[in-house]
Amino acid sequence: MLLLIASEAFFFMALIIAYVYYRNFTNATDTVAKNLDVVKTGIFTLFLIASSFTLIFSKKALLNEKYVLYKILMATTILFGIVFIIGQVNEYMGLYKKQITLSQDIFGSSFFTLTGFHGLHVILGIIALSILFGISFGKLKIVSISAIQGVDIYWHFVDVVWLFVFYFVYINPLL
Amino acid sequence: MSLYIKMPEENEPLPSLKRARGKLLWISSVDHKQLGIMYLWLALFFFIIGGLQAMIIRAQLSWPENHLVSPEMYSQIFTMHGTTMIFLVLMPALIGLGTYLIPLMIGANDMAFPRLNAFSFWMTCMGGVLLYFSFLAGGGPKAGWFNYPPLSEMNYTSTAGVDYYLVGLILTGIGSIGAALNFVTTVLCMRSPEMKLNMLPLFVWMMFVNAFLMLAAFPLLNSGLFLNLLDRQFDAHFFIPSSGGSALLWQHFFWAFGHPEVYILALPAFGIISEVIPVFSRRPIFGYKFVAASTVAIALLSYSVWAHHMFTVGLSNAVNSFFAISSMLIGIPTGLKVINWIGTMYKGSIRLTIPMFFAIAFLIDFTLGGLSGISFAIVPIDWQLTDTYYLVAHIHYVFLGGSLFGIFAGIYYWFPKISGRKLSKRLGKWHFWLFVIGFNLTFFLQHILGMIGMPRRIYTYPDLPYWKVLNLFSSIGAFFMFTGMAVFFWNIYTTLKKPRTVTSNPWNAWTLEWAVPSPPNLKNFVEIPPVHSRRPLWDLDHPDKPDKRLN
Amino acid sequence: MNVLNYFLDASHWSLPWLIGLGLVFIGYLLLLRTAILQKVSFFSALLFIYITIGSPVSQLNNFGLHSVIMLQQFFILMLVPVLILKSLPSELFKETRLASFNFSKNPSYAIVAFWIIGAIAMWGGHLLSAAILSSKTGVAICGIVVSKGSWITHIPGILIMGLVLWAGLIFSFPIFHPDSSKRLAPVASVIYLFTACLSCSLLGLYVAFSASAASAAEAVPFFTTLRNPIPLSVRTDQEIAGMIMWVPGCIFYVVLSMGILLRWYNDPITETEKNPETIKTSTIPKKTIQYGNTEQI
Amino acid sequence: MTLTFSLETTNVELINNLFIYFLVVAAIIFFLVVFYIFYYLYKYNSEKRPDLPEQREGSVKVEIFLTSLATTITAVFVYLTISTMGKVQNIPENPEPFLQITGHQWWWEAKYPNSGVTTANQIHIPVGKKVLLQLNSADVIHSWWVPELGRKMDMIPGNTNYMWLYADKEGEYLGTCSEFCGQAHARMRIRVTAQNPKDFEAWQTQQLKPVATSENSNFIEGKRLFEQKTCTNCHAINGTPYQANIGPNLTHFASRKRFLADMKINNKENLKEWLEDPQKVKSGAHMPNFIFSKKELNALVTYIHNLK
Repeated sequence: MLLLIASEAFFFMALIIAYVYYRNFTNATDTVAKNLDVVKTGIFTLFLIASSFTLIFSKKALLNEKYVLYKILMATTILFGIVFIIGQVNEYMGLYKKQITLSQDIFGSSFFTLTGFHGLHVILGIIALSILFGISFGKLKIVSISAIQGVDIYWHFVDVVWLFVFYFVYINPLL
Repeated sequence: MSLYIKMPEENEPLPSLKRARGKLLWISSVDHKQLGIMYLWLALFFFIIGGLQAMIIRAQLSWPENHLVSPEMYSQIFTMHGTTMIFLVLMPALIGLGTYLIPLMIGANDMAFPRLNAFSFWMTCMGGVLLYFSFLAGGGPKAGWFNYPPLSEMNYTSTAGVDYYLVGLILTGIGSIGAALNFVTTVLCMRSPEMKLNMLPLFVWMMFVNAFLMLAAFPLLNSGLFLNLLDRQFDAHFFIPSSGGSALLWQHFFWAFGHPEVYILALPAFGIISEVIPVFSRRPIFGYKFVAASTVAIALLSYSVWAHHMFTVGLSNAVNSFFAISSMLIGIPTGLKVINWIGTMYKGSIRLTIPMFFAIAFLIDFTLGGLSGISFAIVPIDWQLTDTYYLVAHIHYVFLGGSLFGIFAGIYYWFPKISGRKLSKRLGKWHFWLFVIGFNLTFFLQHILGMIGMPRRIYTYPDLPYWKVLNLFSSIGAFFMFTGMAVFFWNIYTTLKKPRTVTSNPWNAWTLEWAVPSPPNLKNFVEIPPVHSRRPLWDLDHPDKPDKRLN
Repeated sequence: MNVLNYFLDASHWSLPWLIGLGLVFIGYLLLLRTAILQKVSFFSALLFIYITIGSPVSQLNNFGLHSVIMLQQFFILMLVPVLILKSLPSELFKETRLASFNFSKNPSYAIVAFWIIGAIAMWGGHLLSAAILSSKTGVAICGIVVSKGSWITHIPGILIMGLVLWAGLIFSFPIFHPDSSKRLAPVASVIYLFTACLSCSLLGLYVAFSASAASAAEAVPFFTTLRNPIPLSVRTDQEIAGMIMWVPGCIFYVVLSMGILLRWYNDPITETEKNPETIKTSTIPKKTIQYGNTEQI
Repeated sequence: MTLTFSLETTNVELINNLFIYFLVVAAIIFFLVVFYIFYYLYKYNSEKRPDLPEQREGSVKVEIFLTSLATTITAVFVYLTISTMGKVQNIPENPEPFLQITGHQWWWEAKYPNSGVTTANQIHIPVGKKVLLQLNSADVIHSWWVPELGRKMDMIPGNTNYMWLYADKEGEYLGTCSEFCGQAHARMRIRVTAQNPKDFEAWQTQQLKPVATSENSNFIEGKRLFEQKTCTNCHAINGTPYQANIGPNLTHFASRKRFLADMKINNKENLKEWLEDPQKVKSGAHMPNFIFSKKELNALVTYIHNLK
């Protein structure tokens, strides 16, 4: 799992490099950054970070065999993930209303590709978490700790990637 | 007292051919041996297609102003030739050998993730099918195997070929990442308990390092492919300079993948050679640690050399110099390997078998390819000679003289293990001589063609002095290779019809795969010989003078 | 003032530093009992420190040369710490808190923390030095603009160097722990170095490839006068800077990895000596050949 | 870092020298490798030495010696590479090109900014003068390469590259586009004519002459057709309102010896053949097939062939 993550990390690295490349090394003006709502996205970012922590605690709860706590925390994690996705969708809708799309210009292309791929990973993560959550209602003791650990690492990775994306897409243009 | 360690029973029987009858079970099999064989068949199948394409190319170029195929067809053929040979022949062949042999060589009963293994194979297969489906969907890709935008963008290539190329390569890329994941995990977790990581056979060690290379390189390619696909299908602008994109970025992505890819294809071949030469010289490899460490050096350095494919795009001298330095440095570990292989033969007792023939052809031709590679690291020479037939000659010396000869050596070497029958030595010699002579005839002349100014990827050329005769001889060489391959297929065909006669260790080799029957049973090891050095079977055969104990 | 004159000018070679470092070396010789190789490596560590902070190279800093900063960073962060760790006898660390870390036991949090300290030093040290340079000269260095004479100018360069050196020592500690049994396992340390290499590649590439954008914005004539001894254009300067961080940095790590691996291959762990009779056994149970009972190939 | 360019050594000579050094070293290495392989094959053949050889693991000394040898050779070549690079590619800070070449699918546009000459495919340079080339592309990536005049340089859309061009002898130098640029890549050849400065001046003056006129009825008919059949949408003719830059500039077309990127000799038959069916002559070319009648064809050919 760790290796898959490493491999994925390279994938995202390439996408971020593309974004940074276009931002810094070409003379095109950045239309997207001006139209982004940093504060709102910042709040949604907090949700995503919080979900990482809830996941850590839920794992601990599972290890200590506190099943109810585990379920609650897991549900919160999934909920936070969904909130984040809603935030993203909201952002996309806003941009579409302003006529900023994938095919509009180079920043449209790179913004939607980068955040889109990240969103896709978040959704995958939510699905994986939901499966774990769903299983927990049945024969929980068979859910191997390795499955939890895999999803755990994956989710943290998605979070960390988002921090980078957030920095480069949202914060960096403001500096 | 038994020397052998009992292998635990599998707790869950996995689908495979051996469990039931019927050809259909090949599809559902997750046994690493069957998947390895399927990889090899896949590679052979595409090798025929790619080879025929090569024959068309050479026929077209036999004389000036030839009109055998249209320029459009020609673009498709050379693009597909390159793509097929790299992604659908060399990759599956090497991954196939790895899949078949790694568990056997480290004393495991299967790969770490058998289902992922099957998934990887079918992804690769699917990618190949999609690539070739493009011909039915309005024409194959025709922007060269490295698919430089803007030529590969909608404005300049509107047929669907490039889209199939992109999707096909993404799939094979996913397949390769899966295989690499599997290799790493298998080597880390499934080794025989006595085998330490520094006792791995060199082939396994190189596949192991190689897997890391794949894990890091293919995502770069995939992201580039995705971006290009978005460009083509959703009107994004990544690589379209007229609307703010950058044509150079693709080159950076592609070569940041592309150069490691060269080593991804070369390292396993190095591994095969490092197994074959010691066995047939009847001496352990000269300087195991240098051969193994130089592999890691090559792997690490291969990420810092990609811009030598881009010396002519107008990077500044400062950037070019550093890339030149790192590109030349990578020649040192590679050269060290060649020296070690030759050193292994020193004071040996060399048995001239067909695998050894190919290993020697590998040594000589790969040295030539490596040396011409150094000339591309010398920037001014690169400025003059890149993108000419000199380059074509160089990559063929590396990929054929290097990887393919390695694969041939490997196939002749492990064929008894895989099928229980030895390939005919007489036919093998025919194959060897026809192929090697043809290969050198074809491609050595192309060095000269490049120097006198013939660029690559042209479908025809004017009748300039020497061009005609050199091209003609080059084509004749290609015909020799073609005949050689026909002999090879005939050899496989006739051998497979013979009964199985081979003992478990026909070459007197000393790695673990030779401890099991040929072909191995479904469960590889009922019990594993003790492993105390890098040559466990040697220690068993020569208890009076075993190797230095490493555990 | 051409390059040669500049380097030959005695006033550019700092005497106090020379004496200071000389005293340190004498102290080292007197106080510690070490092998020749360790003495050599300590001496070269001091030499590199002197080149970094005492020689004309350090003065070049004042001319706004970005590549010089990178060279200094490379020496101080990567080269010198390894040399120093190699040169110090293990007894010196016996009592310290650092030595209590046993990296072979894989305390992953400590390893990650040490790695991150290295990475922060790599990026942060570079950013900070670039900012200081920018505020000294009033021009943009690698896209970083700090107004001339801002407070940041007053951070002494030596402090940053010291911090970077400290971070470098911390970073290389898991691999060159004076007690070799407490070092990170060989394969793990190769990965440790490789990821660091990746990080320095990214930094180097960023610096090098942002150069073309930087050069477009800069007026050129100003620089040729500013960078008197070594007149490099902004673009070339920055490209060299990035490439220094990248190529020699990575190659250094690759060489280290090679060294570690070479030692590892030859290293028979003695734990199984308890069972020597297996070697003596001479009976080789030849297995009978069994064929698979179904078709294969 | 003062880099001087001496006129005695051209780029090609510098590169050739470097290549010869390389070739010598490479040949020695290759010879040694082959020699030792065959010598060992002969000497240590199992037929001669059937006994089990001594099982040695190798020698660290040999490895270290050879590695340091290789490193030394590499260092020498690094030095040679960097110094030669500096000599071949030393572009000033604010380059003022003598000649601007723009690559198109599949022809070359050449502009001489000093004199204002614009032409296509026919590239003239003065002998004995180091001229600075500016390279651009209008569509996909092309690459400029005239082997006898030195290095190649890619033409990348969105980037501007520079290189020096120097010919020390009069004559015609053949080159080619060397980056795959689409179907007619093979047909994108270069012919550089190096003339002594006097002839070059004469050529430039001739190119700057106003566009030719004639009272010939065929010529006038051809001119009318040229405008009517939308040729002017792509082709420019100086001194007229038509300044499109999609196809080659035809102002002095008849003065060119060859056309279609050095593919065909410029005579009436070839021109006619080309206008009749461009795809048949140069497959993939962007010139549309207008399906002219015989008469129209004659008129157009007369017109174009009088544009001297």
